[in-house]
Amino acid sequence: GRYGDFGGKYVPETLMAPLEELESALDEAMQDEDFLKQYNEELKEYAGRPTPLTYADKLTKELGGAEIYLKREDLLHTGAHKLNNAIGQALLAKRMGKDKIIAETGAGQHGVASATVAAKLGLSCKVFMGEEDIRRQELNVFRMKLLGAEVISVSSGNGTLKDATNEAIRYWVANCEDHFYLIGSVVGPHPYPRMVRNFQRIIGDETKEQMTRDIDRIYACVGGGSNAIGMFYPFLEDEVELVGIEAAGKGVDTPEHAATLTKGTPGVIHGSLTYLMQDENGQIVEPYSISAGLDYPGIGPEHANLFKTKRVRYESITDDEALDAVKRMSRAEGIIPAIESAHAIAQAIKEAKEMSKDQAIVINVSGRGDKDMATLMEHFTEEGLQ
Amino acid sequence: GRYGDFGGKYVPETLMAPLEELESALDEAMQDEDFLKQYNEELKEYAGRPTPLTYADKLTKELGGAEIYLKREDLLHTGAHKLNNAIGQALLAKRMGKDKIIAETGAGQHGVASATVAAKLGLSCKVFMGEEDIRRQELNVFRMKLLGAEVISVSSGNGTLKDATNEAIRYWVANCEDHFYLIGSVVGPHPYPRMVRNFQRIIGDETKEQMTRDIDRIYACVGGGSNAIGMFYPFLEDEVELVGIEAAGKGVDTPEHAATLTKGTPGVIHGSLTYLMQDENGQIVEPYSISAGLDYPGIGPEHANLFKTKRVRYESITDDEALDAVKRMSRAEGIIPAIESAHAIAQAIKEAKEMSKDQAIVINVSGRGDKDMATLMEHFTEEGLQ
Amino acid sequence: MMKQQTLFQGKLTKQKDLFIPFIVAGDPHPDKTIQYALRLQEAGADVLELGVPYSDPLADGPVIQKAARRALDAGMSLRKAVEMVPELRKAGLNIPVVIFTYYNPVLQYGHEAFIDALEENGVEGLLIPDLPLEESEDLNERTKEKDIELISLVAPTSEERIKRIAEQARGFLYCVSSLGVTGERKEMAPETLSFIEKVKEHSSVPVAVGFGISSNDQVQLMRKHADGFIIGSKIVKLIESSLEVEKSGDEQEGLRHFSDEVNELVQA
Amino acid sequence: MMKQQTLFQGKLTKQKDLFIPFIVAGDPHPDKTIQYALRLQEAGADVLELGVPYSDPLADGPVIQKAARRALDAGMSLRKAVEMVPELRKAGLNIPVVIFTYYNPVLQYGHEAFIDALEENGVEGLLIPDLPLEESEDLNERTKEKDIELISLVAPTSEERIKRIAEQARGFLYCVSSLGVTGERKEMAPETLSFIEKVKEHSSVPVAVGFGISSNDQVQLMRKHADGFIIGSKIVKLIESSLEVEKSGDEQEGLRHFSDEVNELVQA
Repeated sequence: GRYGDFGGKYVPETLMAPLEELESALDEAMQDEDFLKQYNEELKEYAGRPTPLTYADKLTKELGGAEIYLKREDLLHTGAHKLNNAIGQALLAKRMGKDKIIAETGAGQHGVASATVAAKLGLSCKVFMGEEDIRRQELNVFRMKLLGAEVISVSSGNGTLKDATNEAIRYWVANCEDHFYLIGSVVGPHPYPRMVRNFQRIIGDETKEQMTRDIDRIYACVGGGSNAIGMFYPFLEDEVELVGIEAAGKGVDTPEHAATLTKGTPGVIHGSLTYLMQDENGQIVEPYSISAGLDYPGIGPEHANLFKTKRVRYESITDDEALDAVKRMSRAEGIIPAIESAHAIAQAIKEAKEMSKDQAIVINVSGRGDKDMATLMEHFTEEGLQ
Repeated sequence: GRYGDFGGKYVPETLMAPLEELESALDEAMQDEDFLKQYNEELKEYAGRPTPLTYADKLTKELGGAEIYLKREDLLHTGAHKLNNAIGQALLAKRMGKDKIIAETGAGQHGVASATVAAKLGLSCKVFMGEEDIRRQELNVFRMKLLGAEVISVSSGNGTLKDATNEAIRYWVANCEDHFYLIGSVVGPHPYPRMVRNFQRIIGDETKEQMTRDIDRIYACVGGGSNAIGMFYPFLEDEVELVGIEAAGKGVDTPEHAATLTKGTPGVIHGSLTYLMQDENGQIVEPYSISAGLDYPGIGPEHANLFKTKRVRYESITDDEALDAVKRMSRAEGIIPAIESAHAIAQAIKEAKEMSKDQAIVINVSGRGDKDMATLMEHFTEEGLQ
Repeated sequence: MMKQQTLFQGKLTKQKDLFIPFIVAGDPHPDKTIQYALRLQEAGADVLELGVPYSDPLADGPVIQKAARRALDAGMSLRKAVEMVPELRKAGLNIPVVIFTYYNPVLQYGHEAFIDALEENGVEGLLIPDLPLEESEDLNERTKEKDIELISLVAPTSEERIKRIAEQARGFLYCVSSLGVTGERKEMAPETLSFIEKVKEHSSVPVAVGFGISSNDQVQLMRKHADGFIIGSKIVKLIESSLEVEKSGDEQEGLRHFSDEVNELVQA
Repeated sequence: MMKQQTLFQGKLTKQKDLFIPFIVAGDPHPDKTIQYALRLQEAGADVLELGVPYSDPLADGPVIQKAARRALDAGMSLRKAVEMVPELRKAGLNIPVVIFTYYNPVLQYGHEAFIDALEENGVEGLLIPDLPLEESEDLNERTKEKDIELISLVAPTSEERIKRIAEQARGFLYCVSSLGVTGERKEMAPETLSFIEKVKEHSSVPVAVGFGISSNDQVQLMRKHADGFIIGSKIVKLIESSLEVEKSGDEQEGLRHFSDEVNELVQA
């Protein structure tokens, strides 16, 4: 359960046996042809895989550098890559005979994905969400309820994702015998980071199959890091540069950012040893990003290792740069990306123009921007749209 | 340009030549391998085709009747079938050397689709939208602007779709030499109904290919009727029952509905002879439906003919029935459909349970429900979601 | 081309210099329409285009849309507009009247009944702006039988259609001077004159130019180059301003104001 | 199994009937912590669990979360909590003290420096609720070297892990009586007693039961079936209510109230 120095299982004893049970169930499932077949069928016939690889011809021409390809996770059912993992874990839950799932959510994307698969597979679903996030993401809360999930308001801490995750873990501790905890990113105690990577690597596997030419660089945004690991993992052994992009918020030199690798230090969060944002006493610090999907104080332990071993280069992009990238991608390609994904786009735009025309890059468009309309409307004035 | 008694070109003389030009350009394009290849490539690599055909196993089990399959146009880029047509017409506009497109929109879905392809293909785009609709659909207005389109507020009439269409036609009359009018449904003067059908029949063609067993009935909602024609057309010669569902609004016995075929009479609207909702003096009457995509006072002329020849059966579904179907589909399958599509779902639910288990039906889920969240939130109380 | 005699039943003694004003029947109410029609006749109108208000007038700009709205609110309809013609006659109107209506109300009326009504009420002409040649066969036959002129339009985009339309034209040929809907235009495109020439070449009936004529300068130009001119939006605007004058004075003053303005607009 | 002598440096004269209260260091401020600790000793506490407040306490319920919040707001930290122990001694506390802390602050402190600090400040035990056996090797070694007891936990889910954990247990074995986080529970599941039996079978150190003990009835039950009982949330609640009493009276009255309530809770 380690990635170099990182990972592990830093959890209350109560969870150790459930995690062991989960690990062996996962190992069995990943060897089971029927399970993999069902997973792949749901992805294809329900979720809409394969997602296209779109050549961004206008953006490529505008920048005049490397050819730019977009992996279109924004077209997946429920609007982001999150569903790949939710389907995988929910099928596993069912296989383990657990018909109650719990999930944490920040902006609500993983909550919606969890509520969706719960509906589809006939499981009950409780989603833990910070009370502040519930206020900010009214629409996604309604969506989860419409899908039949129960949304549980978390008032501890600042009422955001970190606290919702704490509370989900606490609930799981109390109910681990018949509940399956469906974590939304490559975080948490072993075997979660590995499991979520297993269920997200379809992104990179497909990309490999779809690309008809060599790729020089791949870009993906990193909050917890599931879309990035999903994209990077199948390329780790290949000669391709991998770039993960964190949220620099209002700037990595201000206190308001979520650039965990750039500015954080190793520590334990949500059961895993990784990089995180903390004060000198080891108290976890609340991160900030305009993108609700990136403002997580930790990061998946595999990313921590890829950072330390320098296999992946990590950069950071500010709120403003990301918002500009939303507008640019919308106008160049008719694709309104999620603000999360726009972080990867912004970095790619910076670099693509410096690259030569015979090079090629892939950007993982991890989700669509529909969920961000309120934020974007607040930001872009009438003149900003001229 | 006729479908039985219906169709034709009832337009000012100024538009006759542009329509003839369009017709011959369309005929040429549809014979041109390169054009068709480009159209199909954009659908696949940009828009996300083929869309899945999902077996709704839980809904099927709940109802205990025919097997239910869902054609997933909700997974198409921008969230509805509208893009199929917008891509086709925009490619044609480009082929004709017209780099300015205009479009009408009601709820904004076709406007967003038009703005999207305009961005993608490098065309300028003006979207005509009623001022009342602009007020109601603030989010889609912003989306279009973000995509770089100009949204033109129409204050004539009641400021809704009918008036936006009138105004788009007027603008086209004045600017037909260098503008391409991208109509969003199988309405308008010849050759629009045929052209839009050509660009939407991919829905039915794919369904035919994807179904591994016989289909007994197919359901699709009908406003202007493009998703329905797209689904039905490839099946017209087959032994399968086709059911189009109109919006009964608050009931077909009230003045507030949009059930054009059920309650309308033949007449001319937007250049085409078809059924429409009108008073005894031939003045067009404002329709009503909770679904902004269905409250159009006319209907595609081919539907008028399919209705008169009885090849397609047309039914109507009230607001309340459609809303119930949204909830039911969300909870049974984890798919939140557009309220438009929910009309088709509601009718299918009524009928599927009366059918035998060895029969099969397909419902065209023409769009996703994300755009309808505000309406749904208004409707469903906290108890309604228990 | 030498213009043939039209069927305007002898009421039209000239084939040139035709002043054809357009008003919306019932704007702002039926009695007023009669007053304005008479004033236009006084001002030298040769043919009156009596517009039937419609909910969805595709070919009209905002001025006529608004007039149609006023007339619809006053209860006007195709039937009532046609039945207004005998009243116009009674009040002294003797120039030919052309009913201008969109097609849908005609369809609802029924072709036969409608043409019968035109005949019974002594209407000389019919103009349907959204019924192009290709869709007008039946009405063309029926109007011919009843000696009613079905007026055709040609537009700058008509190109090779011009010849076909012009050769079949009856009454007068409505030449749309520029692209777009009805409404005032500040300037007249230079192509317009060559377009009018081309139309005149093929037309066997007088060629009247409309869409956008709103100043005496433009009227002068049309007197010189075309066989007639149609003024719609500008006349409707003058009605609007006469109604404004009425508000602050009396009805007669409003009508006097209307007459003065029309005279100034069309003076030779 | 006969229990072995623990390393609580002779301060712990008994191996049964252990009363182990938990308080949060610095709740609501450091001076008060000393007062409560002394009152708990008076009430018969055998070991004091001194909790270090943490921003993200995964194993704690709302009562202790709130206490941690109060303590953090008062500036408490792992370092200060450890440094508070000599002050507790000075004030008269002589029972063994176990520092209860989540792992991340320890990691930031540094294993070596932290264990040195525990030794220097005379801390007898350490309990890290999110550091299971598998992750505790280094700290296990280091604490052994310094004669500090690293307390282990077993839970109802531990099953085959029970034996492994119990055999390595030091100081006392913290037996989590039920699933879930800390906090009062009205009832005790019937499985709990058989679970405790099983744990006792394998444990070479006293087995103390915690999580949810909040009434004298439960205390009686634990006195009978386990070697000790840990009370956390309930004690923290009694602190809260003593603070309420203080508001309407004086500090002594609040502390008296606290003592009375604790005595009532743990009386034999």
